[in-house]
Amino acid sequence: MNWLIAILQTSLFVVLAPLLAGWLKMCKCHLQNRKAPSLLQPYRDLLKLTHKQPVVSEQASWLFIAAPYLIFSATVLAASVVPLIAVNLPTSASADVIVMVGFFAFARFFLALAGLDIGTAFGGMGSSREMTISSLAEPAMLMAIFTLTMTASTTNLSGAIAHVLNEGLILRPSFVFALFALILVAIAETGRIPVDNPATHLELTMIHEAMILEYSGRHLALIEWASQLKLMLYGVLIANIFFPWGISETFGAKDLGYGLLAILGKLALLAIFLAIAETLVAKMRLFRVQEYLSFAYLLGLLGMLSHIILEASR
Amino acid sequence: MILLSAYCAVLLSFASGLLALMMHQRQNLSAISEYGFNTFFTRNVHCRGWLNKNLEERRFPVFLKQAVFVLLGLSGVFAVIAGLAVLLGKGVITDQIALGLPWLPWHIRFDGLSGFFFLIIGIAVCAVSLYGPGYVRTYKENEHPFAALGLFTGLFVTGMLLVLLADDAFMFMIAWELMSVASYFLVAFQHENPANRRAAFLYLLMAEVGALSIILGFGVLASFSDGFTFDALREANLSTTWASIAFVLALLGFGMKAGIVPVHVWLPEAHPVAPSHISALMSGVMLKVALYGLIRFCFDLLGDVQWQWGVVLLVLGTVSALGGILYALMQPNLKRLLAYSSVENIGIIFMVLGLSMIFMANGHPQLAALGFLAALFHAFNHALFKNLLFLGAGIIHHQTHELNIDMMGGLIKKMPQTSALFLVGCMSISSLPLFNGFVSEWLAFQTALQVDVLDNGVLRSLIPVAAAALALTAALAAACFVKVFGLIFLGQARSRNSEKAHEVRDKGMLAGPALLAGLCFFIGIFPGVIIHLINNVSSQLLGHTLPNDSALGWLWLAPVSAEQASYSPPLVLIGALIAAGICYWYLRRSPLTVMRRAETWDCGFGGLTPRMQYTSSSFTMPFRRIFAKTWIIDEQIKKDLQGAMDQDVVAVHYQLHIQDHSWPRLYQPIAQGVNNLARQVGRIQTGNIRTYLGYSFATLLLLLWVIS
Amino acid sequence: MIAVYLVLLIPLAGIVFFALGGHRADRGKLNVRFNAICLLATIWLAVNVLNQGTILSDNKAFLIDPFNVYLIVLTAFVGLTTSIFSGPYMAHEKDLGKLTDNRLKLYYSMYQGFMLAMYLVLTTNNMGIMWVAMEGATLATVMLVSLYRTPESIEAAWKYFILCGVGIAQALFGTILLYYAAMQIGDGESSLLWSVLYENASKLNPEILEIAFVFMLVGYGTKIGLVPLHNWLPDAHSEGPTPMSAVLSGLLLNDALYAVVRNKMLVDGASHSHIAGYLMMGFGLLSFLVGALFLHRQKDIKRLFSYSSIEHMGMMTFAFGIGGPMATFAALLHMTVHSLTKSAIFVTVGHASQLAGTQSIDKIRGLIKTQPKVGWGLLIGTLAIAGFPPFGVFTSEFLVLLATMHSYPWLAPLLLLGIGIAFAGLFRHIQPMVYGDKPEGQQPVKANLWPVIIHLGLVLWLGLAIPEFLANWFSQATLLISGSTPL
Amino acid sequence: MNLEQTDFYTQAILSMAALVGLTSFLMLGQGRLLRLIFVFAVQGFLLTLTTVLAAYSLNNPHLYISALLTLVLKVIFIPWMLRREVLLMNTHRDVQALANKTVVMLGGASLMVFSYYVLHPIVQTTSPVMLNALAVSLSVVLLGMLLMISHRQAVAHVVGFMSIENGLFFAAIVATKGMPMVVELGVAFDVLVAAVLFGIFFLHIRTSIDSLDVDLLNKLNEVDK
Repeated sequence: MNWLIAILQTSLFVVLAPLLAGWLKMCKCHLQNRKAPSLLQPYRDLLKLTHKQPVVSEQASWLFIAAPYLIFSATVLAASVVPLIAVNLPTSASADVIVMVGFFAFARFFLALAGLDIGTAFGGMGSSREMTISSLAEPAMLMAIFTLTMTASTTNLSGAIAHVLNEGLILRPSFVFALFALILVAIAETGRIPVDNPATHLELTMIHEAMILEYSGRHLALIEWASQLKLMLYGVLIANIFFPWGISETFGAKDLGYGLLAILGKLALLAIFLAIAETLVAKMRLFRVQEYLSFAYLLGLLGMLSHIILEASR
Repeated sequence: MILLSAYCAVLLSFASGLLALMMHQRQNLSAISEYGFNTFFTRNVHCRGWLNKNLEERRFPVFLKQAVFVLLGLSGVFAVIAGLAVLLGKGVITDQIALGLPWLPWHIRFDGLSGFFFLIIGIAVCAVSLYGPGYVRTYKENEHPFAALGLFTGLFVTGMLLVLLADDAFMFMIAWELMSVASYFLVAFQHENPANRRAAFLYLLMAEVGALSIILGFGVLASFSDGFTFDALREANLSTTWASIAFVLALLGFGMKAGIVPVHVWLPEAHPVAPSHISALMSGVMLKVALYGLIRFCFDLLGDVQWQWGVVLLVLGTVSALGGILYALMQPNLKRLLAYSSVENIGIIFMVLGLSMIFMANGHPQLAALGFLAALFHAFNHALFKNLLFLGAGIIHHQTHELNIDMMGGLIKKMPQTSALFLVGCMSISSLPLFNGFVSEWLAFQTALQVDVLDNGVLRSLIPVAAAALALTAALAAACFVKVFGLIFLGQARSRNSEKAHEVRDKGMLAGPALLAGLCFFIGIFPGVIIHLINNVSSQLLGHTLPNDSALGWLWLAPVSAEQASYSPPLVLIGALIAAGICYWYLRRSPLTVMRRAETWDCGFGGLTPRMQYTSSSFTMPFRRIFAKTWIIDEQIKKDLQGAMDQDVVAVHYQLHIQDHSWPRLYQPIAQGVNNLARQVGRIQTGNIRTYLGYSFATLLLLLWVIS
Repeated sequence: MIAVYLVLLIPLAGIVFFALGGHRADRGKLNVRFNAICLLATIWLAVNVLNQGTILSDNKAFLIDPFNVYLIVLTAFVGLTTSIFSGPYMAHEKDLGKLTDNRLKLYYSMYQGFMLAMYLVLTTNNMGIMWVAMEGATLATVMLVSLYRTPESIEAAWKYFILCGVGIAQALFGTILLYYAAMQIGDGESSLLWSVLYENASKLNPEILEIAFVFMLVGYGTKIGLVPLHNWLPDAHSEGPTPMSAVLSGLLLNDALYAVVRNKMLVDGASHSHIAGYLMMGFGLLSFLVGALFLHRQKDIKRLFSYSSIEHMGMMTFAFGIGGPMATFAALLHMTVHSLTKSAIFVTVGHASQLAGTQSIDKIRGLIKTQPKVGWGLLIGTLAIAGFPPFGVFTSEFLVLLATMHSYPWLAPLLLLGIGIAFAGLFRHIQPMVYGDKPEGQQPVKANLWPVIIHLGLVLWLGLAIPEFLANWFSQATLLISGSTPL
Repeated sequence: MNLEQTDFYTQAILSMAALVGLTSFLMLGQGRLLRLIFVFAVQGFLLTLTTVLAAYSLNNPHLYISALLTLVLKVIFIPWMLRREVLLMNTHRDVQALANKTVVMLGGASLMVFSYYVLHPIVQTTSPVMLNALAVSLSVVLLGMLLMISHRQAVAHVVGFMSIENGLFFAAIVATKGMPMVVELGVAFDVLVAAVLFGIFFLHIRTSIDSLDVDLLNKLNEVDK
């Protein structure tokens, strides 16, 4: 039963991811006085891509073809770890937050390799930049997450969320720092403005898009889907860790329904904030990203220190 | 029985070395066999025919090389058996050999810790001896005599095994130096290259300094006890100050061998120039022996660890880990890169060991055992994947005659098996889930996160920072190995050599790495196997084990408690298979969407050439900018100008030299100091006999004055 | 007792034989035979001593105790192996036209003369005779140093002669003082006998003895090559024929140290100030460090190794100076392994310089590729002398270090520093010589490398395990010198 | 010490000591080789006299032999040989001006004082006469070294070397009534061989550097040029 719900939750994750992307795009369009595409447009894109005949470069090796599957499944596995509507699911026990970061690293590893596989300058450029940014983002992210896990004294996400939930509303300065750090990291990792622009194909600025330039058809669909999934995943992380209220602790249908509604609401709200931010802020130069990320790291560190000094001092 | 197999391992490796010496003794060997058959085995015609055939002029070298590696492999097998046996038997076996000083025979002690490292060495040696025969075939006998290579390989392995068995300071040092010297000769094996000679000199020099430091460390212990046996040294009753002095000396000595920043410089020089299977042993195994020495010295001989030592290890480890991987990132030479990455991994191990010490000294032996576990586990993993990668690098070098990764590319299509094995190595070392590297790194994080139990505020804030540095290290390692794999195997060939490369024909050369790759994956999925073994070590050494596998069974890894953290690699594997399977099935079901091959899109300019690809230096350019202070960067761009007013750029020359800071900061001043001092001292030898008489006269007067 | 006379008479016969024997082609082999018989005699002597303990001859002229008997055997052994090497070596030198037949005659005759002097130094019971023999050794070798008659060799020989002569004169003054001190307690002419002196050591006036010891130390120290009295040593080693360098380094220095240690035993018996030990430690450490630093600047391969001899003699002097059973044991062991290793190295060095036609380090290249045995011999020998296990030098250095740690821990870092510097100094020169491609036209030479193999084999054996009889021997000698044994 | 109270032998020994010391000083200040050799011969003769004196008064016949040896070697043979060399090589007209003669002489004088200072502990065991004799012989030894340090001619070095031997002999005779016979014969033999070797070396040095100036023998050094 528990396993079933876990699988269900994961599937829900996978299914809802394009919706979040659609909603985000919609909000952005409205903010920028453009006519918005339908909320379901991402689904249509994915469907269309899967039915197209993929064209693969002659230079490509098996790795290029295998990479999308690996990336997608790694991201799905990461998603399965994160509690969406309910905590205490068995999947989250099989892997904790560090493993989740590991899954991201796994996906990124293959994405970067795929970028290098064809042997074009763009692919290499994208891989190089992606690895740079992610290697700076990863410590910042772990710093933020460690703050939480040390508070909850567990690295299990569901355990941590349950801890916050049961503790009730306590204003922790460390959480404020951690939240901001995590948001900054999430923006960098999911390739949003101001770090990367998912809509651009201008060679000097693109990162994520540069790596997947050679993909088409179902391969492209998988990668796109995986990145939508990643966006949602970070959203859920922020929403459920810092504002866990509404998430279900039991597996009754009603509770689960409320959980679903709560997370949908929270994500919708987050997306609006993100859209506003993306509209207001301009993209940064590549080499300012390090400052941005070291700021995130600093926030994470401050969160950690304030946890140690202010909250858990003996 | 267990000890017997350990001895077998030692003797077999020694025998393999001696056998290699027979390379030029074909005549004598055949004479001996003739004599032997005539006198003893007159009837055994079959065997005789076989032997005679092998002793023929043409077949003999091949036969001998194989025989040498068979012996070496057997030694590895025995080492594995002995290691496993002693780990599972949980016993401590001691013995004495009547060698050494008259009042100090060689003391032998075989316990869990030695057993564990026996296991590491055994596996590595097995893989290497599978790989070796194919690899050494290309060496021309008159230029690179196999006798030297085989002899010193055998001695090298013998030395390492003996270090693990030693139970007194004297034998320990002998074995230790045997290991150093033998590997020195291996580094100098292809000595016609100046780089090899330089590396060998540096290596031997640092080995010597390190060994002296270790001797001094033992000396400190010995001056507080009566004797040099480890038993006596354990009894030594040291004040904290003296214990700390001993610790620092041991750290310097063992750290030098292990390659801790800033005393790591020999490592990236020496490892790349040795033959690849030797680099594999040096990087994969010898560094672990240094680690063994440190553990033996600190945890076993010194006994009461201080938390300050832990902090020292933690800081040094962090610096090494970050420094190592940042230096590795910049290297275009594959083996140099791997060597630097060894610095990184050793740094991680030291870091976790430091954590273990801190917990130990603060009275949390359970957590100390956790840290210890993580450290040993990572040591084990590093031995596996670094061996694998070096062997892979050897294959690549063997097939392309290149080590510069800017000259490779596209090998995945030419060498599919090698590339798959190498990919496993890269994934393990980048600590991606499902592979062994991840498990030990996960355990390291778990150890670091237990910081809450400590009372000391400095430690409580220092350790998380170290953990974040560990995260940065891991991410950089991933970037580094994306670069490695991407530039070597993916893309288009960047030189003629790699264009013409093909898969190795020798099955052994693939079997060795395949063994290691298989283990990497197996341990990544079932880490419990190794953890169980290490638990036996830590129960012997620290008196505590982990409470793992009680609540969740063998499937789960829950080092502290199931609530705090858990990881189940088999379930993750199943999940990944399901997810990948579903989408694969779903997407591939339609026959209409069969993949089509087409030319790469070239932005309409036409003709993508391999030179347009990213190179090592361009791949790492962002890192170079961000962490600019870490290196000494010498970047030169020269333009050849031509035409009216020198306006046309004909060619652009780009040069990039990246150097370690430790050279100009640490080593050159020392070298210069010694040279200066020598020059000053040289002035007393004036060549004038009257001056000399004056010295004699002055000495006499001085002494007479002193005496009265 | 006959053995002692045999040991002395055989080389004496050798001198006469070679001096009068006319021109013979097989002198090299005969030289080997003389030395071989002598070695047999010394072994016989050693067996006697091991069985019966200290032997004092009837007329009290000779005293053989465990300390000197082992040096006698060592001397005979190194003398033999070096003579094995010197046969083909000198023949080759003659073929090259560097030597005339007359000089070769002188060489062989003086080789035996030197051996005789060495045996006499070791066997005699009389301090005065010891001095005479020591001076005799200088006189025997001084002509050999200038054997090639090049300006440099004459310069070297002159310096050797004058410095050692003056030095040893001081030792004679010390001897006279000692004699004087001994006369104070009667006994007339026999007062110069070691056997008598040791018995009466505690009665001797310590202050006079200390002054005498200073003269002895400066005097014999010149021969040991202690800094700053060492200046003759590199010159003499580098300019003489290589077999001579081998025996100088392997034997003469040892015997001079033997003389100093004998005197130290006496001083220690008379006074309790340990001043002799401190002086030896100071000189030893200074020589050790300065010798190590000198290694870095050498351009001549034989000079290089002669400085290494200075360094090692310094180490031994230091160890004897520490006193105590372990340090003494270590020093004795070091004496043995150093002689063996250093003479082996000089053998390979001789061949290497014949190969390259020069002694200049910059011009000797690619030895391993040209003649693997010579190259490997030199390399392994250098490793051994630099104190790498499992060679015996390591064992002794290890023990010296530990003894130092035990008694004077603040000196141990200096010692280590010296070892490190010496190591770097040796290897920065050795590596380019042995490794690398061979220069155009470099041809192997005829060489007999058995001495090298035997010596290094023995050193290896001593490093791995000290055989029972040798250990007993050493510990008896240790007992004699330091008053207790490490066993 | 009261000189009047000592016997004739002691007085004679002390006078001899003074004379020997004086000859050493004379040698130290001597720039001309032939005169140097002459003074050396005189020193040798004084030594012979001392030996005879000792032999006579101590009734020690073997000292006569050593007196004879000294006479033959140090008074006749070596000076003759050196003189021959000097004349042969035509260096007898060379005058080597000592760089700072005064300093050297003063140094010599202070060496004498130093010798007394060093040997002072001997007074405890014996008469002050012995101290005087030993101190003089020590200072002869030291002055011999100083002679070698301050002079550049090889011949002067040989003279210095031999004068050191003289000092030693003096000490042996006065303090210990001569060494045992074997030793004395051995030492004499060594001196003889040394003298012969010196002769050979002069020839070699002469042929190789065309001079007997030891400062020119400086090819083997370790100093950076």
